[in-house]
Amino acid sequence: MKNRSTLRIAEIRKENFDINTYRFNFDLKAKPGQFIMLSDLRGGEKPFSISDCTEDHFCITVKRVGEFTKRLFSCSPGDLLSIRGPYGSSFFISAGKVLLVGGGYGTPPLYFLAKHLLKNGAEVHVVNGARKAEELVFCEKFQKLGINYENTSECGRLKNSGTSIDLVEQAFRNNSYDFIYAAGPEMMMKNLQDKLGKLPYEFLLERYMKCGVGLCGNCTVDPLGIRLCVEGPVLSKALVEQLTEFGNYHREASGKRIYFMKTDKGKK
Amino acid sequence: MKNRSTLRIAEIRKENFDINTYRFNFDLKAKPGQFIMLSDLRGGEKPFSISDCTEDHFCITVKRVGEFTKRLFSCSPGDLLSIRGPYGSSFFISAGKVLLVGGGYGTPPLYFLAKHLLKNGAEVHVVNGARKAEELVFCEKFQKLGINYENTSECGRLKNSGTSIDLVEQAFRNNSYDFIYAAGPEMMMKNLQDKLGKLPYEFLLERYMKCGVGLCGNCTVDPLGIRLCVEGPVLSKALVEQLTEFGNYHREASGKRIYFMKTDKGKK
Amino acid sequence: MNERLETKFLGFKLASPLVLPAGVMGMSFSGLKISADLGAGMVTSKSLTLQPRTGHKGPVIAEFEGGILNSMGLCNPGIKDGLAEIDEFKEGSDTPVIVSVFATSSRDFIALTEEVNSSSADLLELNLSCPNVYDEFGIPLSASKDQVYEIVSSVKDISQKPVIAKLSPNVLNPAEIALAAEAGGADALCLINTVGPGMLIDTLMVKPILFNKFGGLSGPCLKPVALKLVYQAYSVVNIPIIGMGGISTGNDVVEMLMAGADIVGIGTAVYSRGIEVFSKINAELLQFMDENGYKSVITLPKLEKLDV
Amino acid sequence: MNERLETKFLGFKLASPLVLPAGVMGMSFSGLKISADLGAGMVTSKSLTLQPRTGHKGPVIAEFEGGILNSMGLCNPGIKDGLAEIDEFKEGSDTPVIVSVFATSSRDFIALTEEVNSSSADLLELNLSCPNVYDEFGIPLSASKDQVYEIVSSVKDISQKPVIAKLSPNVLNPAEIALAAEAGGADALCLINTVGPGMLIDTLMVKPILFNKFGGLSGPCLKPVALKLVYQAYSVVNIPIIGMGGISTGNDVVEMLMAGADIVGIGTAVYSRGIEVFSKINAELLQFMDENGYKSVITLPKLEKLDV
Ligand SMILES: Cc1cc2nc3c(=O)[nH]c(=O)nc-3n(C[C@H](O)[C@H](O)[C@H](O)COP(=O)(O)OP(=O)(O)OC[C@H]3O[C@@H](n4cnc5c(N)ncnc54)[C@H](O)[C@@H]3O)c2cc1C
Ligand SMILES: Cc1cc2nc3c(=O)[nH]c(=O)nc-3n(C[C@H](O)[C@H](O)[C@H](O)COP(=O)(O)OP(=O)(O)OC[C@H]3O[C@@H](n4cnc5c(N)ncnc54)[C@H](O)[C@@H]3O)c2cc1C
Ligand SMILES: Cc1cc2nc3c(=O)[nH]c(=O)nc-3n(C[C@H](O)[C@H](O)[C@H](O)COP(=O)(O)O)c2cc1C
Ligand SMILES: Cc1cc2nc3c(=O)[nH]c(=O)nc-3n(C[C@H](O)[C@H](O)[C@H](O)COP(=O)(O)O)c2cc1C
Ligand code: FES
Ligand code: FES
Repeated sequence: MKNRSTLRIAEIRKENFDINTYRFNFDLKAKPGQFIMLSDLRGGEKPFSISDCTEDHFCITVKRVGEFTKRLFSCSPGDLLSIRGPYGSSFFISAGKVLLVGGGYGTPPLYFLAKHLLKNGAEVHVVNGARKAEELVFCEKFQKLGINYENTSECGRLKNSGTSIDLVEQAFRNNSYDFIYAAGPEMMMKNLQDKLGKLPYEFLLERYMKCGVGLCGNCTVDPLGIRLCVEGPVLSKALVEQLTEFGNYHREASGKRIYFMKTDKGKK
Repeated sequence: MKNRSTLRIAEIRKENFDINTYRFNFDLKAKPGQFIMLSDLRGGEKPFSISDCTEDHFCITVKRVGEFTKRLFSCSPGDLLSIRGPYGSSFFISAGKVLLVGGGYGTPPLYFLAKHLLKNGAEVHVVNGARKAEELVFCEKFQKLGINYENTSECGRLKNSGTSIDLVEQAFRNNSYDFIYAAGPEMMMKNLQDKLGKLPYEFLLERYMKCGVGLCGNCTVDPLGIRLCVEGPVLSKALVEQLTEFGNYHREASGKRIYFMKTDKGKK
Repeated sequence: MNERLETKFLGFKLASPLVLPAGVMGMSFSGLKISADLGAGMVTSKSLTLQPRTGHKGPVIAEFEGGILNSMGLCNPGIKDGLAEIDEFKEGSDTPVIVSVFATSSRDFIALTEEVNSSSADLLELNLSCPNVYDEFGIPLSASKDQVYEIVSSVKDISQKPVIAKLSPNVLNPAEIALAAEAGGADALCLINTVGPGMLIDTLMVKPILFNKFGGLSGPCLKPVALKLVYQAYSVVNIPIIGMGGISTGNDVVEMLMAGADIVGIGTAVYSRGIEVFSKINAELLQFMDENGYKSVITLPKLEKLDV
Repeated sequence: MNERLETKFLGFKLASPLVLPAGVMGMSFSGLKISADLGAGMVTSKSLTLQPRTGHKGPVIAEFEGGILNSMGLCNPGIKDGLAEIDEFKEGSDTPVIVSVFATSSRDFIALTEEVNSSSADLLELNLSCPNVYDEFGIPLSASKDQVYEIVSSVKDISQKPVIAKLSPNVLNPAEIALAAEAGGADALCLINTVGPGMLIDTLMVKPILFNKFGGLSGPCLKPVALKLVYQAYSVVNIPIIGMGGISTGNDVVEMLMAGADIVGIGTAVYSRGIEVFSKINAELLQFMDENGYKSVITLPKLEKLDV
């Protein structure tokens, strides 16, 4: 929080009709999986995962869902935003053969991860899911990384196939992976978990965040009581497996529990 | 002030009937000329010059003059005292031929200085003054340093001679010095100043100190407005020469000016 | 835990004098549990209100030298869901738990007390000091000794749990307020709540950083104010005190105990030193006792009381 | 100095918006002079009383995370000698100087005002907020809007200098007090004085560190409280404000100006950043203006006023 900065938006890139990427020219020193708390100081400060970060700049990729993100969509380059972070835990950087499973706005932080994995010599396969093909983001960016084209090109095939879980099953038939990473709707990760058997994995989870620094307790997950803003948002298999609330419920701004609908595979 | 510590007195050494040296086993990291603010938290916090300091311990040498110092004289080894510092400026460490002129409890900090000068290759002569021979302190300690015996032995001769200024004049007749250092009663230094001509020098001055950290302004000297607790207590010739209040007046606890009596050569 | 850290508070045996205070990590049973598991001797729920509250819009927190400002706005799931979390906590733990409740009238405080009576909570804390209920000229509820007396005594009439009054530092007559709470029948005092409130400004956007503009101060900057108010209360009342405000180290805890607190809350330090702060401070307390020849926390001396 | 830093305050032209506040470096003409020479646009004397005061016994100062406590106890050479220092200062400087005075009754404030009238002081500041005159239940003089009104208006009746009322942060109704000072005729407000008071304890000696036990807080920990109170006062009064409390950097000064202050006091930062703090902050202000396209300090924007 010492690191609150007021930064100008350097660039806004439209990823699809309701997802934008915002670039800031600032050395955030973030690691893949970490997030920032972002505010325009007009009501609302919200967590967003870092979708890219170098010494010159970092990016976040935002889906327009409600009041705050709507206002973000009316911002222009040059506008000022308040940023604190980077916060939270980051992904383990493996060197083996790995599969990245992203859904919706969960995919962009995996792009930042993929770059670090590649630098570390990992063989990176990616499955990128969305409800509709036109909602898919970061396809070209992944392809440009020169990683397993077969897999990233699955993007296109989604129109035909059912869910990203189908793509994962297909990938498993053709490959044996050392490590699985996933980010996206919680029910997608819940379904994925069932397919992973003994494979080590890390998931990027989301809970309602207010302070972002481990004080308010809004983002703790049951029954461990660990805070997703400090000990998360990236949790390893060992922790995820202990979470009775995973895929079951989360807490809204008041702390009230909200149960996931069992049929709701798209929303967390 | 970040450095306030509560320390046990490791040893109390009687220097004469109203001067004691207190040793603390603590790495104060002080430089010659610097002082500490000392308190027993029973009313009073007072500045004392550091009379010795190594990595293991440091010492202060205290003259019993009033309420606070009287209480110090009833302390025993093992008693706790509050110490903050080291504060203030320190002596320039010369490498040439130097003369140290000390009076009363002003002499002990010059011992700490002498050790550093010797380490730096300086040739150190010392004149140590007091009203009566039995009031002289640190004679043996200076002699043990193996420095110009002639001069430190002047201690003994004081019984016969008049003031330390006489000894200084004698030293000047036999030597030519590169640098002069003095600490002791202000009128002694005032008189000394008149003898120094173009010789570079540094004096350790005293003013009433309350905060010790440059806030209250009680220890500022006219007309420069520099604070003896921060920019002093060691001042160089260039600064001392500009001080209209030097040898003229000082300020008591209320800030009221107190004029030195022109005949008062022993008290500041 | 080490038995040299054990202490008693209103008849409850605590494994450590450290308490998780209201509003920190207290939204869920698991947040309370991890705090107890990591070394808190007692834990406190978020302040619960009759209805759920989502709190203020963000930013709700801002840092400055010496601490943080918060304007959470008393977000909580409401007394019913909040007590369900307490019950779930008590199923898996025997660490004593305080339920903090907040209201703006005796009537609502009584309604909340009735709910707490039928829960597994061990103690009831009345938050009389939230800086978010100031009227337009800034008078907090607990600034009036008459109101404090009235609320505490009407709650005491029906409460089946010991009652703790949590007081504000932002009053003119803290000693009188402490006496009023005691006279009203409070079994213990808890002080202090956040100081101020204060404000911080983003100079590039020319806007207050907190969306609510103002927020209460907590963290190290509070410690001297907290020590003074606890010491002053300790000097005038005869009931035990939970002392808090800026306490982050073992030495801070010792200061707070010497100032007159019986047990000590650790809030903002959960951020600055991590949730392991409880075990860290417990270790520091043991070290302090070793170095200074104290057998146990209950034998640590207190300052002489103020002459009043 | 740079003309982009110039500002006006009650008709006086200041070379910088930075002010040396009462009690810091203000015991002697030379302490005022070095502050002005190093970049303060206006300087304030130590609070003067009718009789000299040696102040409290030491320790009178203690540091903690985020600031210091002081219990100087209003040591000063008395109004006569104090004004002699002011006259000596004015002989060698045309920097405007405020004389701060302290008393506990209108009568004594009037006597002090008469002395100041016949001195070379430019402005008169009434210290209504020293934390050392709390009664046994801790009520500061400036906590009563009636007293503030009475003292300010009786001083205004006879003062030949513009009158500044220095207010306390430790009151319940700061906006009302600010309005009372304005209604009494104050030409400007100065806020805030130290917060608390607070206490720190030496855990080895089991004693308060300050001999006076309690001392007022100053330094960075105050900034949010100071900004809030200045902003609140700015929103209700129509007279200029000297804002202070924990201001240590150029960005802090900008925050204070945006909160509604016309000029800004730098006290404790004289310790933390050295007496050169004035020139350092002046440089930081210029840099801020360069980076953000402001021509001069007087063109810096203010927050929208609070709705009251
Ligand atoms: C660790 C983490 C990383 C995230 N990364 C991204 C990202 O990279 N891109 C992206 O578009 N979104 C991300 N989100 C979600 C994003 O924070 C919400 O979409 C955003 O807060 C919605 O705000 P709103 O006012 O537009 O919508 P609202 O109408 O307020 O809420 C819509 C939904 O967003 C979620 N939400 C709202 N506020 C919060 C909050 N304070 N904390 C968590 N969730 C909230 C809730 O599920 C809510 O139902 C992330 C969330 C978390 C916890
Ligand atoms: C930089 C500096 C270094 C000093 N070094 C030594 C030293 O090494 N050994 C030593 O014995 N003394 C030293 N002194 C003087 C010492 O601080 C006083 O002797 C001591 O404070 C007397 O306190 P008291 O209560 O015993 O006497 P009091 O009766 O209070 O005062 C006796 C005299 O001591 C001086 N004095 C008292 N309080 C202070 C104060 N807060 N600051 C400065 N002077 C004060 C005044 O001249 C006073 O007239 C030093 C003073 C300064 C400023
Ligand atoms: C984020 C946050 C939320 C808080 N919420 C509450 C609350 O709901 N009820 C309450 O009585 N105190 C609340 N407090 C105040 C704390 O319980 C405590 O009194 C205060 O923070 C001082 O302690 P600290 O400096 O250790 O944090 C809250 C404090 C913080 C920082
Ligand atoms: C050592 C010290 C002495 C002070 N003496 C006075 C005083 O005599 N009169 C007064 O009105 N304020 C006095 N103050 C308060 C300051 O003028 C100022 O209001 C306060 O310290 C807040 O500003 P800061 O945080 O920049 O120090 C004093 C402050 C300090 C630190
Ligand atoms: S968001 Fe507050 S604890 Fe995680
Ligand atoms: S003793 Fe306070 S300024 Fe030097």
